[in-house]
Amino acid sequence: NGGGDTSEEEGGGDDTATEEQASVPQELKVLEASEIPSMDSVMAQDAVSFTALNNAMEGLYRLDQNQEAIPGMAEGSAEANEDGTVYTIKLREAKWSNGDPVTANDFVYAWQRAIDPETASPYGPYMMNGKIAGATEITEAAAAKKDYDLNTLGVKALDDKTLEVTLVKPIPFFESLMAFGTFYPQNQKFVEEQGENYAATHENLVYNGPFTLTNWGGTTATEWTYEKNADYWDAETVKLEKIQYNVLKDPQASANAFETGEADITGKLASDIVPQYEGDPNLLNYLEPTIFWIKMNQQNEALKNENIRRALATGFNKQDLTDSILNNGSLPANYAVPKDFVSGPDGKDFREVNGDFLEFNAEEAKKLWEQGLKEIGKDSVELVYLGGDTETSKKTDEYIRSQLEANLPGLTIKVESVPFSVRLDRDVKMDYDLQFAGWGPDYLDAISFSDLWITDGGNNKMAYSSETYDKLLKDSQSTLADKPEERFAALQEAERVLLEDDAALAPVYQRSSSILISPKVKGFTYHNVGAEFSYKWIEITDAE
Amino acid sequence: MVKYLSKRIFYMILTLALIATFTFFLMKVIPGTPFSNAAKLSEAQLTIMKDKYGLGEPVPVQYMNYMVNLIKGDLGISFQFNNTPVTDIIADRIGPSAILGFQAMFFGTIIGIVLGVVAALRQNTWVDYTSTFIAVIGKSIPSFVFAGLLQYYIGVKLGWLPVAFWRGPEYSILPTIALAMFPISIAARFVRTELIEVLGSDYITLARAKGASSFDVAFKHALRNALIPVITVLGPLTVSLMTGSLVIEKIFGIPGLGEQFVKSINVNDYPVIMGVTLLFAFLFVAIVLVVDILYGIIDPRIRLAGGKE
Amino acid sequence: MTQREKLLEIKNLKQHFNIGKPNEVKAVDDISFDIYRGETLGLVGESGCGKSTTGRTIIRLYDATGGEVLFDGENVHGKKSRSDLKKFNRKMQMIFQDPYASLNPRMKVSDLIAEGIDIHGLAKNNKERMDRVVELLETVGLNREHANRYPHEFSGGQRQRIGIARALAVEPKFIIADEPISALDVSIQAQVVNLMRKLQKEKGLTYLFIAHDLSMVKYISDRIGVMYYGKLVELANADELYRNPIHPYTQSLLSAIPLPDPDYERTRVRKTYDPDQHNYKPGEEPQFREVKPGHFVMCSETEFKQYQKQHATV
Amino acid sequence: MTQNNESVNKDMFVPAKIDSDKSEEISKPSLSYWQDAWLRVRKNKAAVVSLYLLVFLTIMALVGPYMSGHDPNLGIAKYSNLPPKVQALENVSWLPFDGTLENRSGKTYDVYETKNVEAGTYYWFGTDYLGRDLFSRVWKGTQVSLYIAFLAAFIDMVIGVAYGAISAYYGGRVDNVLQRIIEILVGIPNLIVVILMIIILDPGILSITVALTITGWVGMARVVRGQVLKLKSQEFVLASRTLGSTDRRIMWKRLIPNLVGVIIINTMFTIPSAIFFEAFLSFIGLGLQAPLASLGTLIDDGFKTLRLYPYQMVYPAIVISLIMICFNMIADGLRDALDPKMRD
Amino acid sequence: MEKILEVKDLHISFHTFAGEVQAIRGVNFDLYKGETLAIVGESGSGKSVTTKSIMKLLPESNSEIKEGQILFDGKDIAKLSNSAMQKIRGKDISMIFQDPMTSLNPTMKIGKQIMEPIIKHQNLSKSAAKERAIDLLRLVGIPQPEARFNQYPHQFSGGMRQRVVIAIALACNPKVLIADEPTTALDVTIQAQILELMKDLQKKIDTSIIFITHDLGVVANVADRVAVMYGGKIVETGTVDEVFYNPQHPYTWGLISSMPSLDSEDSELYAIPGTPPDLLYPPKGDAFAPRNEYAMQIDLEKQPPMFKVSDTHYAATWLLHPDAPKVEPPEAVKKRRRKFPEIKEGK
Ligand SMILES: Nc1ncnc2c1ncn2[C@@H]1O[C@H](COP(=O)(O)OP(=O)(O)OP(=O)(O)O)[C@@H](O)[C@H]1O
Ligand SMILES: Nc1ncnc2c1ncn2[C@@H]1O[C@H](COP(=O)(O)OP(=O)(O)OP(=O)(O)O)[C@@H](O)[C@H]1O
Ligand SMILES: [Mg+2]
Ligand SMILES: [Mg+2]
Repeated sequence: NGGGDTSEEEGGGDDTATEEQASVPQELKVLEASEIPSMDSVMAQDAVSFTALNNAMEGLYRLDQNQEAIPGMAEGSAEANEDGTVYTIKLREAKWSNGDPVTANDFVYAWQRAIDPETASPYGPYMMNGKIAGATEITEAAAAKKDYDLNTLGVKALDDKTLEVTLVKPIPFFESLMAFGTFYPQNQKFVEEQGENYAATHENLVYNGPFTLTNWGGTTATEWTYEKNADYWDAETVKLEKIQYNVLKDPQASANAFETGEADITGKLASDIVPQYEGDPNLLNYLEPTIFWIKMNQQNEALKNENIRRALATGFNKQDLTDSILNNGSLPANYAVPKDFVSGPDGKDFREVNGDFLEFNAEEAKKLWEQGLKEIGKDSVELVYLGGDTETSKKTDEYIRSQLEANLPGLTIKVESVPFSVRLDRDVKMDYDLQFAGWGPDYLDAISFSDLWITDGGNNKMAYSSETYDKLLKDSQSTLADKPEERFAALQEAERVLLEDDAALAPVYQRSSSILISPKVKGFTYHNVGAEFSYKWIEITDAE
Repeated sequence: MVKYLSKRIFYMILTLALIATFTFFLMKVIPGTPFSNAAKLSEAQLTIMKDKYGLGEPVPVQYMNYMVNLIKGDLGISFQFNNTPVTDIIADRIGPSAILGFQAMFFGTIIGIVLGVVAALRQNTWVDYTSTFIAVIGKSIPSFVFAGLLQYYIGVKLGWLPVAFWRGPEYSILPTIALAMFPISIAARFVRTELIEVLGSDYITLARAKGASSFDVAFKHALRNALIPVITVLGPLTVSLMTGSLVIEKIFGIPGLGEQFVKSINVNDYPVIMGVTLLFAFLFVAIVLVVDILYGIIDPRIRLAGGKE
Repeated sequence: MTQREKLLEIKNLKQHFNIGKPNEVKAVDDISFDIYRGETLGLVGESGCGKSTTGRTIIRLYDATGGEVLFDGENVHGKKSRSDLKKFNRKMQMIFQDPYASLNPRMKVSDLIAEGIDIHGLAKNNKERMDRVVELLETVGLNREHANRYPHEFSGGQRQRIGIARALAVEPKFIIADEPISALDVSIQAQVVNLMRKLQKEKGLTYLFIAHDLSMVKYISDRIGVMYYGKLVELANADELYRNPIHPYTQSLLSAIPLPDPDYERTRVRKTYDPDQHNYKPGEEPQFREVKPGHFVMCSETEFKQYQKQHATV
Repeated sequence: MTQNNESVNKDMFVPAKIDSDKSEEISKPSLSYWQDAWLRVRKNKAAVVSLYLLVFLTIMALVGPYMSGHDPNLGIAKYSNLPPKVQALENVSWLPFDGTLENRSGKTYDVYETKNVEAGTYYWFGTDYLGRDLFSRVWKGTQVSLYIAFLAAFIDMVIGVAYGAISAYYGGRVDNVLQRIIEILVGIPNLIVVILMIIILDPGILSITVALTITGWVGMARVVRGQVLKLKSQEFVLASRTLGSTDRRIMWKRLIPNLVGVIIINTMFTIPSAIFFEAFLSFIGLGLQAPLASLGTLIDDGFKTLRLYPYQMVYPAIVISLIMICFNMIADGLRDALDPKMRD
Repeated sequence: MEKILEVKDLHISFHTFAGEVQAIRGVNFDLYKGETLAIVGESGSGKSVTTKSIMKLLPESNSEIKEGQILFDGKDIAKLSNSAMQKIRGKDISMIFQDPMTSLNPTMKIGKQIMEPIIKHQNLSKSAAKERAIDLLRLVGIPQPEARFNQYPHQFSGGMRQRVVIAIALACNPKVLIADEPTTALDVTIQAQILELMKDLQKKIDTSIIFITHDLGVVANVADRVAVMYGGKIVETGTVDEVFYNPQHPYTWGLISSMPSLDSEDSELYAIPGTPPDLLYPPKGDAFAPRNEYAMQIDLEKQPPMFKVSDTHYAATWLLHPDAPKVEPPEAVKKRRRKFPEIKEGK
């Protein structure tokens, strides 16, 4: 299709668009796997919402195609004080879609809203506590039913265009943290005007991002549209005129819809579907910084034993799992901090430096196992393996079970596949022996993984406790915060302690995601943290 | 009649209240929290969240609050879709489900009845066996398989009909077919059984003795009398189809209630689960009443107790 | 006749169904009569007039709405213990109308007949039980060979005889036969009637014989009661009733019976009955009165006088 | 009407001896209810074939998992997703048993070769994503499906029959209350109850069975209730009462035996529903726990890769359909055979 | 007299689970214009099967006319196609069934049920058909026919329903009316009304009636001629007087003497012993032989042919064979026979 009318599409652009390029309608059809649960940046808590927000709104910074933070509402880099706890950011001239300017106060307002216990934002406190000054205190005061003052939160508008952020401790990844949806600004006047209705539909929103929602019926809508935001400060870069979204939850159905041309981009494909498209030019495969591992609950007698843990962690063939069973580009994981996620000050990937731990070795594992059994004085062990109820999880669980049982004689594993919420519940109660779980980071720093395993950490929940590990983590967040090399080394050492010394965790694989994307779409961008995709740089070409 | 109806409605309300109570306490027993990222929340924050959604109070108080709100017609607010009232969610979603369910029911029943009638008229011939075969296949192959096959072959391979979404009548054809398999097989089986029985009765012989043709005998005389047990089964089935089939809705990307319901269960969105359950229960008891009234319409002998001519 | 001993006295018996509901039925409405030891009392009337209900209420299948039933002077409708009831169940038995529905299709004939024996523990061991079954089978003209068969293998007449054998198993004094022959073929009716008469003679049984085939009732009964809409309208000696029916309903009923006699049929005239023809004045309650010795009629005072006058001469 | 005067032997006109005992004789051989029903069922070809097929499937469910020599639960990951290959039949080109697949460009290739499968290894129904033998798994799954079906049907029969019988026999208020309870049970979506069951009990066969049982018996209870209502005023029940039978005796010894036909027929219909229900649970992820497989889970798994490896779904689907058809046909046959109206 | 229907050597079998039931084993009879032929006989003797075969209403799946013809209007009904038969049913031949409670469609208004054959066979308009239907209701003595027209069967009493069934049967002035035990389910008083009604209507439209019953009283009341059936055959046929006052077949004797008459005294009733034959295993000789106290050796060997008693009177019993010994019929029969000459005279 296409046709002749070329007049308006690229009007006012300084580009060198040829006749042909302009004749390709800059429209995109995208499949999403879920409705948008929230367009209120303060209330958002899931990838779909953050992705939607990322394309309609903008925070101080934005992640680019290389996962680097680049200025958004901020004008240039943030200025830190000498101990790295106070940042001053200059804002650029930018407008909300209703014409109001974006001011420093918009940030203060949004952040205060996010931390306000009245709002009960799920992500606000999570993202701010322990990072932004005053956040933890507010949450704790509220939980204890005490008074609190939102103005104690470490964010101030020095003037309309200058924002000051006070941190609890230095944060080396400050700019990329600011790209996260929870830290977006909100137009106070508009939000207050709308009250309860704020973000109820596309009409109850104002936008400062590359696109505006033009047809979104609310959280239950299964179709919505983005249109280019002419008021966006960087509108020049934005080529796409329109993005049409549809919700399709069944992965096979998404693939079918893609094949009939109902969509140019699908959501993430289920691993079952990926092999169908092996070698297909439409298939885009990229490694995510999400690792799946088996948590070993050390409250269990047997799992207290290091040899047993090590035997379990090395007793199954990860390569076969990713190659034959998942078969979707995922990588066997012999680590606890993902590949292609963060790199050190020298530009080398975390993985490249730290290498592999706990590699599969059936014979060694068997020896360790027998050794371990001797140590605990048993000749057989039965473990409850808590797994998810998704297809991939079930396959993996089943594979691991059969591998471990075959390689470690005397081991019986009882797999229990439960829905996610149940698994979380049992995780919190530590009601499991082994648990297949995964983790995706919320900000670009190794610590978003390392942090998980500190003693009594909110996500530890497997009774792992190591003084060395705790100290390394503490140092990296305080004394070493402004010493990138040493900090990096400390985090790597922490991983080594966790895996090599303590065999506390049995990593399984690092997930690769796949989507189907039409070759005519150029400039498609995916992200490792926060929002999944950016459409800002997309351009439709007529390459078929 | 009025007396009968008011009595029935009283029982309906009672049943609904009991179901509401029962489901409410069920929700309390189900493990897990409605906060989808509970793993990331600190104790302090969880406390705040629970307070905000009234989950911090003792269960009996929560129950009383819920029931009071229920009487006011307020079903609460969803957890997964923040700030969206459950009534809005249901109102948004019931439409496509109801349309699909109705179409599937309507066409499915008609086709099923025809199959059943034909089978009964040609009992124990190949016609009968074919009809039985279709009916049984319709019942034994899970609907997701049908849906998947239809989508792939008719939608993708042949390109005759859209593969998914909900944008117009033609989008409802494939899901309707997939969904109709069940009513087809149920109706066909029941009609066949009942019709065989009815065809053996005296008044059918008399109708034939009057010179009525086989068609008249089957459709004018017999069918109506065979319908009572059929509607007894199809009534409640209508409710479950119209309140949404999760499988079909998921595969065809239809913004319906069934899929929503299952998702709500998975994420412990109590208010939505309760709301949909009550809607289902309400429709169910209502349809039972409707079916009872239909009995009287189909068969004048069955008069509502206490009802006057 | 008067010195005959009363076995059963039915006093003001009432049986209403669905009391208080719009569809209330007064199936039996205040009837009183006696049954003498060793006699057969016939009960006739049109369908739905309450004959079966009367029988079933007497045997306590229904709890009476009102009135009492004295069996050997003892009220069987008072509250009673289980053992009393059991005793009563042995004295009074029932034969049912439908020989198909009254025998449990899943039971062997021997078990059917022995049901009463089992319940009341009348046989010490299996052999005694079987002997008794065979004896009963022979009493009703069947034989040992039939004991192991199932009801569906028998013809209607045979089944009805099995029903009789079942009733006889507990050696009752009184049997209520609710249309025992109306579902049977003409050629087989006689078998059953003859059997019943034979048993009555041999065992001194008393029958309440319910039917609507009037010629058969007349043949078997000593006295006959005529029911109409829950009420007993006439009661008299069988011959007397046929010769001198007094109540207009009885007259109508008798005139409607076709007889197997073409010649007679060509001349039979039918009388019709209209309940309004009595023209009862308000407050004029018809009552059951003895118009002639042993001949009772439901009538008002005026009618009573008139009937007495009419029939005194006969 | 011609006067027939053909000559007949005069000797024949002597009174015949008619044995009066014989006139009561029953010429038919004595058949119990079940013998009779069996005779009738046997006349119904579809039912008989179904019965044999079902017996065959049941036997296969028992011995099938051991026939191929591959463990149903142990897979070789490298051998995942192999297509079917059968000795001898592999050379018949039009049969799908030669171990080949078509790749995206439409070229057939021998998967066994590409995956370096040891020569002489045959997977009759192919393998699944874990490299497990589908033949063994299908029969193992049949085992589980049949087990679930029968167990569910059994409990359904026990509860449903008792519930329906009590409700109808005692009638009045008892009936009213019991019927209300049914209404409530049906009014709560199955899914909720099932999820709760599976959460409270350990997931697996038992909890599925219990979940099924919670509402599965409602249909049976309704049918039994209807029948008892009809039967309880039958004269044979009255006869039993006049003989002094207790209620309990009447209910269990007199009424229930008369319902056997209806109960069996209904059970035959319950069984496919149970199998289906389990498949449905598998689909929404509440079914059996690995490595147990039922036909439902196999179809579910196979369906996901239908386009790549159609055989993974086809075989279990064929078996489940066969089971369903068989039960339905048998139920039909039984209904015709046990229906009192069809008797002579 | 004009023959309207002729049944010749009819043999009908049913194929059942247990085997072949030879329900009709050679039935012959004629029906004349305007007469009433009563068929009596015991349950299972084949009365209904015979008449249903005339209507071609036997279940197609398991019944088979093995031999014989049913001639109506010169056509053999046994060979007619279904659609041809649909034109005859309800128009030329119509039928009334035993149970008025079940023979009307409970979900259809009375009026519609009567109009159906009228519209189908007489091509009347709806309103004309309605008028005719109301006339018919009036004809069969239903008060307020206009109001009743729109009611459902359950609002009618048994007697009234049977009147409606009669109205339906007579809607097209059929040449033959088959009444299969039309009064068995009714009370004597109502039975009497229905019988009177039928006789009345027969006079008006001059139809021939086949009247099935096993009540000899009813036969005596309605019949011109009588056919007695036993074991799938007609064993005796004659005018009503001949059969009632001069019966020849021992089965007829049994039937007649097992009825108590109102003036019969206390003696024991005559009872035919035994049970009817099982037509799955039809006997070789006379089907009645095993229950016949007059049975001769030949009865066990050979089926008796129809012996002529008079021009109108035939009976199938070897007792009528010239070689047969003379036997004494039961007392009740002898009593009747004594009346016979006098009745013949009176005629
Ligand atoms: N259990 C019951 N509940 C309600 N009404 C009943 C019940 N049993 C009988 N009746 C009604 O009581 C009346 C008398 O019935 P009953 O059976 O005693 O009549 P009947 O004289 O025996 O009639 P039939 O000759 O048809 O057997 C009828 O109107 C019947 O409908
Ligand atoms: N549809 C059928 N299938 C099998 N056998 C049948 C069928 N209809 C009738 N018969 C058999 O044919 C024989 C004659 O039956 P028919 O109904 O004519 O008897 P009938 O004389 O009308 O008896 P009744 O007085 O009981 O009505 C019986 O033995 C019966 O079992
Ligand atoms: Mg009665
Ligand atoms: Mg008949």
